[in-house]
Amino acid sequence: MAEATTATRSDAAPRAEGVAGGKQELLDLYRRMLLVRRFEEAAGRVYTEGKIGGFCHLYIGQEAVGIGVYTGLDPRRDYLVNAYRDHGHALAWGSSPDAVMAELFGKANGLAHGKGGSMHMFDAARHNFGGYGIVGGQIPLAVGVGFAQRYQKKDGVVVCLFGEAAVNNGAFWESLNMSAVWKLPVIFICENNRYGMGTSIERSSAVTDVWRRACAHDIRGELVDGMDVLAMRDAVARAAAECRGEGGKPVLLEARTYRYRGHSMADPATYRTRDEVEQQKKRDPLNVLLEHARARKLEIDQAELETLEGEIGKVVEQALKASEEGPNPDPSVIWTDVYASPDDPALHRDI
Amino acid sequence: MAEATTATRSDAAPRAEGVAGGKQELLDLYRRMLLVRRFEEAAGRVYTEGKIGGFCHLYIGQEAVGIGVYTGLDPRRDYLVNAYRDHGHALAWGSSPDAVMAELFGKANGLAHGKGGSMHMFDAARHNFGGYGIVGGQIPLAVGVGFAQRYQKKDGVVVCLFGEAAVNNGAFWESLNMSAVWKLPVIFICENNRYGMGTSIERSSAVTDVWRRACAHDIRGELVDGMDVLAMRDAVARAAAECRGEGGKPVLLEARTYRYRGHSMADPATYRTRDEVEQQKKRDPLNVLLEHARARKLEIDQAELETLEGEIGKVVEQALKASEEGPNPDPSVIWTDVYASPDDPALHRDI
Amino acid sequence: MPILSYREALNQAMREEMARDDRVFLLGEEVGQYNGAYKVSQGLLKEFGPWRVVDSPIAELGFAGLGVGAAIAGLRPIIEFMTWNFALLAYDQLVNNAAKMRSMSGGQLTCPIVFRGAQGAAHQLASQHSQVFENIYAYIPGLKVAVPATPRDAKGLLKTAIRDEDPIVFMESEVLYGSKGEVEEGELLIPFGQAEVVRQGGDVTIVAWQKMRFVATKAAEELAKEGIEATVIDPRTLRPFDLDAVLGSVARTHRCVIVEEGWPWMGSGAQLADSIQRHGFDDLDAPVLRVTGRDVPMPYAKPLEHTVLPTAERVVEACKNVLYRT
Amino acid sequence: MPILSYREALNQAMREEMARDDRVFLLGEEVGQYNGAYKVSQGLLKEFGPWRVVDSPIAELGFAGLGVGAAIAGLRPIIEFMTWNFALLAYDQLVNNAAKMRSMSGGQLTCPIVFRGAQGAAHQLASQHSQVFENIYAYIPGLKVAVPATPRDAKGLLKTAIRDEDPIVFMESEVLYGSKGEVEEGELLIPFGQAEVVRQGGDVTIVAWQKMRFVATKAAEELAKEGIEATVIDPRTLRPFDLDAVLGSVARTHRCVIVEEGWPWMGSGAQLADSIQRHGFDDLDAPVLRVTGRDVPMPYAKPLEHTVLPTAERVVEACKNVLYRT
Ligand SMILES: Cc1ncc(C[n+]2csc(CCOP(=O)(O)OP(=O)(O)O)c2C)c(N)n1
Ligand SMILES: Cc1ncc(C[n+]2csc(CCOP(=O)(O)OP(=O)(O)O)c2C)c(N)n1
Ligand SMILES: [Mg+2]
Ligand SMILES: [Mg+2]
Repeated sequence: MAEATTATRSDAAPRAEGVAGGKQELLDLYRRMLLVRRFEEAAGRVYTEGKIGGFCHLYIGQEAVGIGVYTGLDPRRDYLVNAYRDHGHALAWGSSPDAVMAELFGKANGLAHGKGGSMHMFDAARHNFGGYGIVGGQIPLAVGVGFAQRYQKKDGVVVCLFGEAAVNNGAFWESLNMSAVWKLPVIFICENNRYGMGTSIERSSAVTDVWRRACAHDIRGELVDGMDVLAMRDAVARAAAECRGEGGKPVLLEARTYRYRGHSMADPATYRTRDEVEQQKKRDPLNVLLEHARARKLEIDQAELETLEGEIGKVVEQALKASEEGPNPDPSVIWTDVYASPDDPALHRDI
Repeated sequence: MAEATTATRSDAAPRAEGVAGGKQELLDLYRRMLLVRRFEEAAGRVYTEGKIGGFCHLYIGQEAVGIGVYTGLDPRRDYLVNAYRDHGHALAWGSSPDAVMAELFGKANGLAHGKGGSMHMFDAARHNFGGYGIVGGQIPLAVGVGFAQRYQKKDGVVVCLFGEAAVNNGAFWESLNMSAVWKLPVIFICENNRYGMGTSIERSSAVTDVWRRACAHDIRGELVDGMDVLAMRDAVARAAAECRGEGGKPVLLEARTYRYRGHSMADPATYRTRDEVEQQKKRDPLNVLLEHARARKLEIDQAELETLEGEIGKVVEQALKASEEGPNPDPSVIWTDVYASPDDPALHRDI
Repeated sequence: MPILSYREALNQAMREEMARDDRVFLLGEEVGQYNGAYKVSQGLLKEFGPWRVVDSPIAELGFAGLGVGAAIAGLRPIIEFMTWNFALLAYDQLVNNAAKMRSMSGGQLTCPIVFRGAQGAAHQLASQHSQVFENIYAYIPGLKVAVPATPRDAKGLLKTAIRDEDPIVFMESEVLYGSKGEVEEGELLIPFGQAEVVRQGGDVTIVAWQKMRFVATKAAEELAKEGIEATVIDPRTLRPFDLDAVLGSVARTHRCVIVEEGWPWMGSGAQLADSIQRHGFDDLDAPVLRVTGRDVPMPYAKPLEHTVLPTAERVVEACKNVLYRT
Repeated sequence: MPILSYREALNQAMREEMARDDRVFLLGEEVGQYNGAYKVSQGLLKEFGPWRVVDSPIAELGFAGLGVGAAIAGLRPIIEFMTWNFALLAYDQLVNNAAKMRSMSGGQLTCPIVFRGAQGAAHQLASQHSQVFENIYAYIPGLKVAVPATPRDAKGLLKTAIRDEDPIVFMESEVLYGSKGEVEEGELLIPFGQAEVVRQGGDVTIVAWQKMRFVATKAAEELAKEGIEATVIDPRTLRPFDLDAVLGSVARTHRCVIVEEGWPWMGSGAQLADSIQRHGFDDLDAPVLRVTGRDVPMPYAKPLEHTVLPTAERVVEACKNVLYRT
């Protein structure tokens, strides 16, 4: 009963019936997702060659979420706050593939000059306010960015991404309540890829419909098909319209998606069957989009696909090249960007 | 819809129709509540005389919750984990008023030998596992005590008390989820006295029906009249039956109650009107019980009340006397009970 | 010069900075309608309204993170923790987000934010409410830590903190809120990392801050009666720390005692002792000694609390020890 | 004697103690079905079942508190933090509940619990995942802190920890999990507060633990080539700390260098330097020096990470400094 006014399963899911785009638009979405796919494949490849260090969480399989989020928003006034599975979102928000890849390589031409690495992709100029590595730790930050929108009487919206395993962390709940109390323009988007590292949602959560948790804070929850970029885009656009500007309330979206690879490059993913993975791959976000095109009689043909592949292949090649060739950061930069000034006496440069 | 299976407002509230007790039973409940009332009044008095230090949070007005909780459980096998507003619960669970008052006085004959004070009333032998001062910090402990019941294949139930302002803290949510996932025998009881210090629940919480928050974890939530000791007792007994033993699930109860005094002795409570307080006092838990008796034709008459007052008066007098006369703890005891041994080399006794 | 309480001085600092810069706002538990649990924000809600003086739910982790988010989005938050005991719940946000924002974003985002609130023992608040945590913040590169003792320092350091471009941990003292002293009207900016020499004396250097500054001063007066003259230095900030001031004094006195309210093992004083022995090795005629709170969770009872906290007597004794006058 | 990896040694300690005492259980993220994020709990779920090897949600604050609750109710929990970086979220539960339980209950409740997990930099995990927090736990009365370096110490200290009646902070090293060494089969209990002298030499005392023990040993070998003989002492636990062992060595060598991975300001080494200068003042011919991680959030890039972490070269240099051979 009360649920009807709080967490409502979107009847629109699992297929989006949003504003039909022309072919150019579909091609554009395809191209964006393909860039992420090929970029991540390349990153995975060079990781195994030892060119990338640290933890590396690939986004393969989840592309429709990232591209749907970006295309559902207005990036001139809206903001992104993200978890560590962040290469795809960084690309989506327009960061140069060269700079994202160079960051993975730890090079000085990387997005954060090699200081952040895989888990911390920031591109402030493009309103990407970063990837964060502590599960749930980014969620309150998004509330703060949302608070700043209202405070400054701007009409920006903040989108906050997190995994389905993050919703068991207190930070999530505290954030939902605060944003609801103060009516902040935050779209909380759970990328439910069914596993937090090796633990399936069934084993970690009493309620496995993440969208339903919105009921505890009287905000709207919605389930979205995270394999369908159009559904994602439209749901995000609706949510943005709903929370934008004064009086708007936060929204919780659950994007059902799947990661094809292990949790990180170090994870062989033995906790799930090959069968499960193959089953999931059948609804690959790229194919789902092609089907949409077909259904709309806007079929993207083989030649077009090949052109796109060629184009994207070059972009990724170039990113790898820029990263291979990029300079290592100079050791002296360890002292910069700790405080506003490297000469701040708060910094103990000799001890 | 889903709500019906998750958080259900108890239709029994606001008046309990539980097993009618005989007059002796009602007298007993009255006496228990009266002890808390008079004890707290005395504590408040001597606090203003400077005999008690620190923060002192009185329980006046909330007695029906404390006594209802205790009498709804089986204290031989059940456990209490509490917040800092804990004098009343300690008395309810059978701690000697002398020892509780002496603890407030910081005397060696106090419950914790003067180490704990007002906020930390422990009586382990009586299954009172303590009062804790960090808002929400006790909630995960209760989950652990509940975990131990299942682990040890015991059939004890743990009751966890907290204020309505504590439910905005992440610890609450993490605890609810864990206890629901593992089906632990924990009764979460929110003493909703409408204020967290000076902030009314309307200003701090998006959802002001605390019991409804249970929906987020698929556990049963219930609203209980916290001014009615019989309603409390019966609701707790039902909840205990529900979560006791294997297969039982946790329950969230919201007890609507009210504190007559300020948040602590230091709080003049100017954030609410005198009128509001007077209005609330009309449903005083002691009077509500007398009405119950009357309705059941078991009226407790003036003479009986006076006898009870006299009895309780003496108990409280004696508690004050024992506390005044109790010895101060010896300074050397600062070194005990830090580690198992005061000679543990982990303890730095000289630096 | 006007006489203000420490509380009023903090209030004035916030009021002035909020009037000066409308990006500055205050958020925390009971800061608005209640005017602050310790009345530090008295009148601010009325003056600046509910978007600039915000009562928050009891969600330290969440609202600390909110502050960090607001800071990277261009505001200058002041986040009040009712006390620093509760801030342990938010430690992750201060360490993993606030302190690292500038660095892990490669300098793209900055985090100008002040976290402030009371620390230390007050009167019988028992173990969970009587703690000193300066060191766990001063340990973290990216943070700065202030520990003002006087109303003047409270105002001057807080104004500096609010204008700083980096995250600040600003620790006040509950028992000092009512203490009074002269405070300049208007613009008063005390730089971080500049100690105050509270008292001059040639025999021994005592380093002490916040509450302990007064314990040290009392000890110095006692010592003076016995012909021992102590210099008392209040560093005022623990990161940055004015080591030069201390070393300069030690070069004259050749002896040093550090007084701190916190626990002994790994407490702030250990670092100061380390720095002094390292850089002042040849100046020292005796080991650096520390007088600290006792190594126990704070008990509730008054006589026990008294036994745990540093006293002037213990400081006097330590000074005599380093002077080999025992 | 069997050769085990550090990881296997920890696994063996838990397996033996769980077999010995059925109150002991392990709870944490991925400890069960996944066999541990770092495979430390390999096989334990299979052997002991899901009530004794429990996969928890990502809720550090909550499950640390659950552990404390289970401990006061008579169990002996081992709570695994995937790494200590994430434990900052649970710091409140360790400090305000675990460490104070015995004291604030006046001795009525005890809290025998082990919190364990990996700490420190591994390979390019960047700023949020490469931290050392020994000092913030060792500061707290009521806690004990172990920092084993070898497989043997890992096993022997963990078994002792599990049997201890007080809460233990047990910090492992991610990069050491694969390292191998001899470990006694069965009963092996290494007491807390007993240092190991890793190497004997009369010229300088180097104190170093966990990863840094190996950096120190390497430095000692380098020094030996130049005719300088170093004693290397691994304290193995930081609270309690075997000060006698260090002072004994310093009395012979008159010089001391401390090597630690963490940040310099207020790091653990500061306390050790303080204790050494205080109790070994007359023995010291030079100030105690420290080699620490650099005072910055850990950057991701490999050459930067290398620049931040202590190296044998820097230890050699510090030793030469205290020997005035530069
Ligand atoms: C507070 C915290 N605990 C544990 C970890 C280790 N960890 C990193 S990712 C992860 C799983 C998170 O899963 P989910 O939130 O579903 O995101 P996904 O990786 O599936 O995108 C864990 C346990 C962490 N980074 N932070
Ligand atoms: C984590 C934390 N934050 C803040 C405080 C200070 N504080 C003590 S009680 C309280 C209000 C709690 O209200 P509620 O939970 O409703 O309990 P009540 O006092 O009404 O019984 C606050 C803010 C605290 N003790 N712990
Ligand atoms: Mg996931
Ligand atoms: Mg309340």
